[in-house]
Amino acid sequence: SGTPGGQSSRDSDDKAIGVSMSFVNQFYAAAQQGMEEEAAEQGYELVILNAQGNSSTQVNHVQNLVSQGVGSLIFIQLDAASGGASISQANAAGIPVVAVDQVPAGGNYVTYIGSDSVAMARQACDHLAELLDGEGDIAIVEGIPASSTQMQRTEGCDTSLHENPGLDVVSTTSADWDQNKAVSVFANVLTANEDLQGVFAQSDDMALGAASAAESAGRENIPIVTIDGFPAVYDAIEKGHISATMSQQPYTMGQIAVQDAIAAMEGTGEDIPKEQIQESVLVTNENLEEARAQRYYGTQG
Amino acid sequence: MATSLTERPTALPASAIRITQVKSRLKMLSGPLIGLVLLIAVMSFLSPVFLTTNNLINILVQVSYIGIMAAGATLIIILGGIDLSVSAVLGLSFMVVAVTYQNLGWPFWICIIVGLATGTGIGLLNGVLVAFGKVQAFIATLATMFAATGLSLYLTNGTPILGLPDWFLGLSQVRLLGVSLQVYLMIVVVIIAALWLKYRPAGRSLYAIGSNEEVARLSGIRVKLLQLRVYATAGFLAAVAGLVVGARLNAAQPSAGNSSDLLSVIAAVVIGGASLAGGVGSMWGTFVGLLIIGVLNNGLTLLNVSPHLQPVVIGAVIILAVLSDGRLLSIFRVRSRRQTA
Amino acid sequence: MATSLTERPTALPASAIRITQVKSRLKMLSGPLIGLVLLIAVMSFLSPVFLTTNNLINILVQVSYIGIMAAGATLIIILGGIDLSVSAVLGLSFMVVAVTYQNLGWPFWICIIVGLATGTGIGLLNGVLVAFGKVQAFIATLATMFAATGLSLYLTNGTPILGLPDWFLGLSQVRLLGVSLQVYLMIVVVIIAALWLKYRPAGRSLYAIGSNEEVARLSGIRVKLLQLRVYATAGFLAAVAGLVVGARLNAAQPSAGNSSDLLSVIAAVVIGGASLAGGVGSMWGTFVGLLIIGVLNNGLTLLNVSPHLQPVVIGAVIILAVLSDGRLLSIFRVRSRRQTA
Amino acid sequence: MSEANTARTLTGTALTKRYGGNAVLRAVDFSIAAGSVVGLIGENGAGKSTLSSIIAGIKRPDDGAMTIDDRPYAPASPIDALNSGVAIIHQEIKMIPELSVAENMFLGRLPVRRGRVATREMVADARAALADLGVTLDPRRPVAGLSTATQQEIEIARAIIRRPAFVIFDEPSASLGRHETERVLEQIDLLRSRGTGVVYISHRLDEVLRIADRVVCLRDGSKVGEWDARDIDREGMIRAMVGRDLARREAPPPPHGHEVVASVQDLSSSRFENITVELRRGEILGVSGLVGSGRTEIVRALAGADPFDSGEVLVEGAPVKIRSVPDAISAGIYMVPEDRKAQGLNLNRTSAENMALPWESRLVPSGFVTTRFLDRLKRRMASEVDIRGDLDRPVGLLSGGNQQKVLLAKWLVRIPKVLILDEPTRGVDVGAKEAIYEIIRALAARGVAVVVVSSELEEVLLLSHRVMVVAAGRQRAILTREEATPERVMQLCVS
Ligand SMILES: Nc1ncnc2c1ncn2[C@@H]1O[C@H](COP(=O)(O)OP(=O)(O)OP(=O)(O)O)[C@@H](O)[C@H]1O
Ligand SMILES: Nc1ncnc2c1ncn2[C@@H]1O[C@H](COP(=O)(O)OP(=O)(O)OP(=O)(O)O)[C@@H](O)[C@H]1O
Ligand SMILES: [Mg+2]
Ligand SMILES: [Mg+2]
Repeated sequence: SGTPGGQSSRDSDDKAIGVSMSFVNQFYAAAQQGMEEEAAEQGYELVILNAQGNSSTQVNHVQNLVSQGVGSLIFIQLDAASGGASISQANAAGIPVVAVDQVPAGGNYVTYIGSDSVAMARQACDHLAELLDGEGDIAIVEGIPASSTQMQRTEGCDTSLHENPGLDVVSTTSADWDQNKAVSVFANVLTANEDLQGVFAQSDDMALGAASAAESAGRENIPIVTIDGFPAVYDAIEKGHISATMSQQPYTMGQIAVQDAIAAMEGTGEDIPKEQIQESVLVTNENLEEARAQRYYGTQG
Repeated sequence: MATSLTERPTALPASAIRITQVKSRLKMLSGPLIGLVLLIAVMSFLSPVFLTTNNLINILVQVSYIGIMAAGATLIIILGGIDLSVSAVLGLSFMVVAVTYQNLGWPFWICIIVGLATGTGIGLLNGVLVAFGKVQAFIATLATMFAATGLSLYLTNGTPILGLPDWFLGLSQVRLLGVSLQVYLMIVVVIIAALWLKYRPAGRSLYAIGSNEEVARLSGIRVKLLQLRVYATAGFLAAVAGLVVGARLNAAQPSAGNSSDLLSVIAAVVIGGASLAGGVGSMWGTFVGLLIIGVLNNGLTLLNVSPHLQPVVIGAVIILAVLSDGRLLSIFRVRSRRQTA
Repeated sequence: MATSLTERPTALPASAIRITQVKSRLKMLSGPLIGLVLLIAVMSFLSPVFLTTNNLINILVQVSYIGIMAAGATLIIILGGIDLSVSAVLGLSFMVVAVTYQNLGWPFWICIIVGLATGTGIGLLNGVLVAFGKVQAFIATLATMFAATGLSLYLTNGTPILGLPDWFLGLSQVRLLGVSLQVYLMIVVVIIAALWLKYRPAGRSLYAIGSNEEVARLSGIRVKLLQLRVYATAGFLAAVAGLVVGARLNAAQPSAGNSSDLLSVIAAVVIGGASLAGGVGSMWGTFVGLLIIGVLNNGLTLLNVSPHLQPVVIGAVIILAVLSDGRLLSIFRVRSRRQTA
Repeated sequence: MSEANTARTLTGTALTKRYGGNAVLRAVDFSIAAGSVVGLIGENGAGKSTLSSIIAGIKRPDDGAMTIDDRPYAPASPIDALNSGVAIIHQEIKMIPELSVAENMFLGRLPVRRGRVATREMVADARAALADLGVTLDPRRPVAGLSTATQQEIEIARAIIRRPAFVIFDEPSASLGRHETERVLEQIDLLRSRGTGVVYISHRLDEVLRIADRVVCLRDGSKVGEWDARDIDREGMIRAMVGRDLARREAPPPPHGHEVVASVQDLSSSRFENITVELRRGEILGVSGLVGSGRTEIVRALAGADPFDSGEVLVEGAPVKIRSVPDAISAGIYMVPEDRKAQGLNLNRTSAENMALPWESRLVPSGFVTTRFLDRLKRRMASEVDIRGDLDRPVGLLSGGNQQKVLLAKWLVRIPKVLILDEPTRGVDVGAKEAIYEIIRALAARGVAVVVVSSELEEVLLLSHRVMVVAAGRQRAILTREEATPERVMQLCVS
């Protein structure tokens, strides 16, 4: 990895690929790595911008990318508001958009590459229901309220909970995607709920935090199910601290995104499918080694 | 008896005084202004697209909502206060607009009024807490910041509201002479605030209050009333900024009021020469500070600096922009000393 | 020696003076302290598990890293400054520990020293900018905040670093009398800072500097040196807090040290009675403020308040905690007036 | 305001003010008649400022009532008072440095024309009012950077610009030189002739005798005398203020030794040059000069408060490097600065804390400042310097004179080799002034070399063994006590 772009081996009049994302965790680091390595291989320059959780900033970033004339845009939507406004700017300038991770809230895009967040969350909660034989008190640890990811993962799990009426959500809290905050929040959840039997953490960072809180409370046998598939969670699954995660493939997504972005800007992208849902894998202690071998998170994995 | 010997200092001629005034005004601004000019020079040199009309307009567009909030923040900071709630109020007040429009189906212009009233109301609450509750401004506005953030999430349970009337989106989309309306709105707000601060008795009094509240009170300035007015104005302007953001995003996002916006707002004011101790600051300075932030954010994306290194560069440039003042001053000082010697 | 020509005023008896002192100290604290007591009472009433030993220890554990940073922030705020960089420094300095350990393979205790030196160094940079560069503390520390945030992302390109020595994790896992070591660390830091502030000449002179820097300077206090020391101390303590967080997570997260931690740190100090104008504040007050924040966050989760409403409640409680001061005082005042009448 | 201007008499009956149980004003009857000047005298803390604050609507009496021409007068604020035709010139200068001179003069009632502040009219009015006082100053410049004397004149112009019926001058001359004071007195003559009722407060009794028609004396909050000015003399006033006779010591200072304690050689900076002087053990050196001549700058450089460019300072024969205040303190050179509010004391902290501030790091052997240390220091200083007031309360609550004594006590905790006093008796009553003189003489007798900078020439001549005259940053001469006649010094000052 390292700094993106710059030392392109191709003609300098080749247009750069703009990337707008909001960096919060390893998923994005892996996606970034996938993009950078693919771009370096193909000899294209990447301009990566981090909106740092601010919707208006993301819109500004896309505007800047458009005005500096990038050839195509890889877009990871922060939330519905920033999505529509950003993509319509790119559309207006005729810049092809490759959406990653999130389906944009509006505008036209060449393709969407991502995991089905709603389905992943549903599968994760289904797995939790399975572990608990469809019955018991569970807690949900949510991400930053109102971010797209938080809402989809909430929606997916809600569907599953609807089908598993035996599961009783006794606590819903937010730890803002933050591991450290999750330790505190979940320690309090454990205190309040003596009979807690299962946990759905909406991201791996928060699951890791919840696991260490459970460990300090001496209640590490509570099953924790989560989403993302960070390498650290694989280790935790191995140690039995976390039961399962829905592994995504950010590195591959990054690679595909760059390939498609190049194709779209060179005008060879007609046959790119509109939707490229990447398989997400339920990783438990049973299939841990296979999952590791896949290196979903690039060299980090 | 007490014989003392004193003599009038020789009075300076009026022209000399005028020069001193201009100088002292320049001094106050020189840091940020020179910082801005240097920044623009460097950016133009490094990036071929930086100095295009389009890009310069973009910069104005991108800072417009920050600028509207910063106008209010300038008043509050000169007054000796601080408002941490502005960006949260931005989020909440536009959420109120969208909810009354979409969920209650009210005519949109009424929703706008309700939204502006919400912002003004929270500002007023800040003012009441500060002026009558004697709560430190930092705490009072921290509390309303939390409350506003929570309420805007609570209103729709976190779901964004999409779809606003087309005519409203014009605020962001309609252009006059190639510049979108929101920029004019920001400029009008800044100019009105600047004129108010410079020419209205109430505006002048802010400096007195910020510099020494007791003296201001003894001089007959209605300190509390002014505090109320200024905090309410800041709340109102945050709601106006909310409209700008809403029109731009064509959506009301519960997480819209972001703490990084808050930092940009305060940074613009402080980089522009205002002191958080109160009594010092100007709208013009704030505008320069605002442009520094805008140019910096825009320029760094144009230069393709690694996203992780961008904050490092921003930090360094802010310091340089502010320090260029000190250095410049010391050069002046050495010179004038030599001349007197 | 010096003969005086006027007669002695009647001195108050020592006991009366002591009572006045105690009263004035109580007054300063009464707001937050009463707020805390009320909060605890309400929480105990609403939640059966709140008052369990285990939960109370949890609260202390949860605020320990905030408390360590707040000790430094108290010193800075009394001095009349502010430090926005602490939480970013927390993140960066532990990132440095982890990188030197994992990527360079240095012995862990050396890595710890390097990490602490990083934090101290950034604090020192803040101090130099404030004391010698004459940059407003808000701007100087805003800049280093940006820089530190960026650098800790840059160091590993955003990836967390996992795997630290077991003995180090003991900081979070080992318990003495049921309480984990990090809590003792926090308490030791707070006590040392409190003693320094109360009994050491340097600590005591912070109040003088915060009240009036010129008076302090003319009294022979080395103002700049102290500013350097205090900012460096705050940076060092942020690095110590980084160790606590690192031991807790068994990882170095580039996103550790976010702005909500920063707000908690400053809020603890200010709720505890310190004034951002400088010259006022105490370590004991900060500790009370810290507990208010800790109890509030803990209690709201125990009560399963919706995450969307939590900020609203937090905002309201902060205001009530601070206001309870004013009300209480006015009750006292009415009473004592009646007694004199 | 024209209506207010016709008022004839303001009377206060049984005015009483208490702070937490102790009365600072006890049933004082007071009246001001149109076209006359009341001189209000009393020791520091007697209640003069409290009484004037009540009349001017800044404070409210706990008891008693006031009338103007038999109509009740109970101002709720200074603005109320102004609207009833009562203005005050505060003892403490209250200005906003960032605003212009004109804006400061019109603060709280800025004139408006067509929606904006009528700057031109305001500036013209301000200029005219200042010119009346003989001050030429551009009213558009900010107040920041103006000397205390000029600010005091602006305060006066600001008060009388509305042509009030009654004006209270609370120690206007404390920071003025002779010329400025004379101009103020002339202005008061003018006001009187126009039918204004004036209250004039001052510790300079000769001024009071010069201007007042009647004299009122307060002691410990009670009125202890009221005379026609023709029927009272200086000694009578002092007796009334202090409660007994006060011997004035015109005696020469105690003889000094020959040993040189400190010597200053060719000290120069951008504001002064080539200051060379030797200070002997027990010698009192007076420094005289016009306002703005650079006296303060010279002594500040000597005390390490400001940097100097060249020159050398030797203490007891050995050269010392003075780059900061701590350097000067270790060399045994202490300075009592001229502005006690901005440079001398932390007003919101207690007197005891203020006195201990420089010494906590220097006199505490264990390195830990204990309550015992503070208590002992406080008790010792209370016995050495008579301070009226609770030393455990914020020093800002003390009267001006007592604050000055706290400031002096702060620098007497440890006996210096050289003590620099810049305007040591500013705003101090006759009794306290004599006390401070005694302290200075006693220090000299103990071998301390004392440098006294003062705008009161009489004070300099009374105290000093030798007088250094400074003009435009240059040392004009050092006169012996015999040579230093008022005429000679004045001549050198303006040379
Ligand atoms: N706010 C206050 N709280 C408590 N005591 C006060 C307060 N203001 C004044 N005092 C006390 O009231 C007394 C009278 O003070 P005042 O300022 O009227 O004296 P003064 O005669 O003007 O003295 P000076 O000549 O030094 O100016 C003093 O003892 C002072 O300490
Ligand atoms: N050029 C200047 N700009 C701003 N302030 C000045 C300037 N010159 C002098 N002053 C201020 O005017 C005041 C008087 O000047 P200075 O201290 O040199 O004279 P001084 O002889 O000590 O007079 P005094 O003590 O009677 O005021 C000081 O407070 C000083 O700071
Ligand atoms: Mg007085
Ligand atoms: Mg002077």
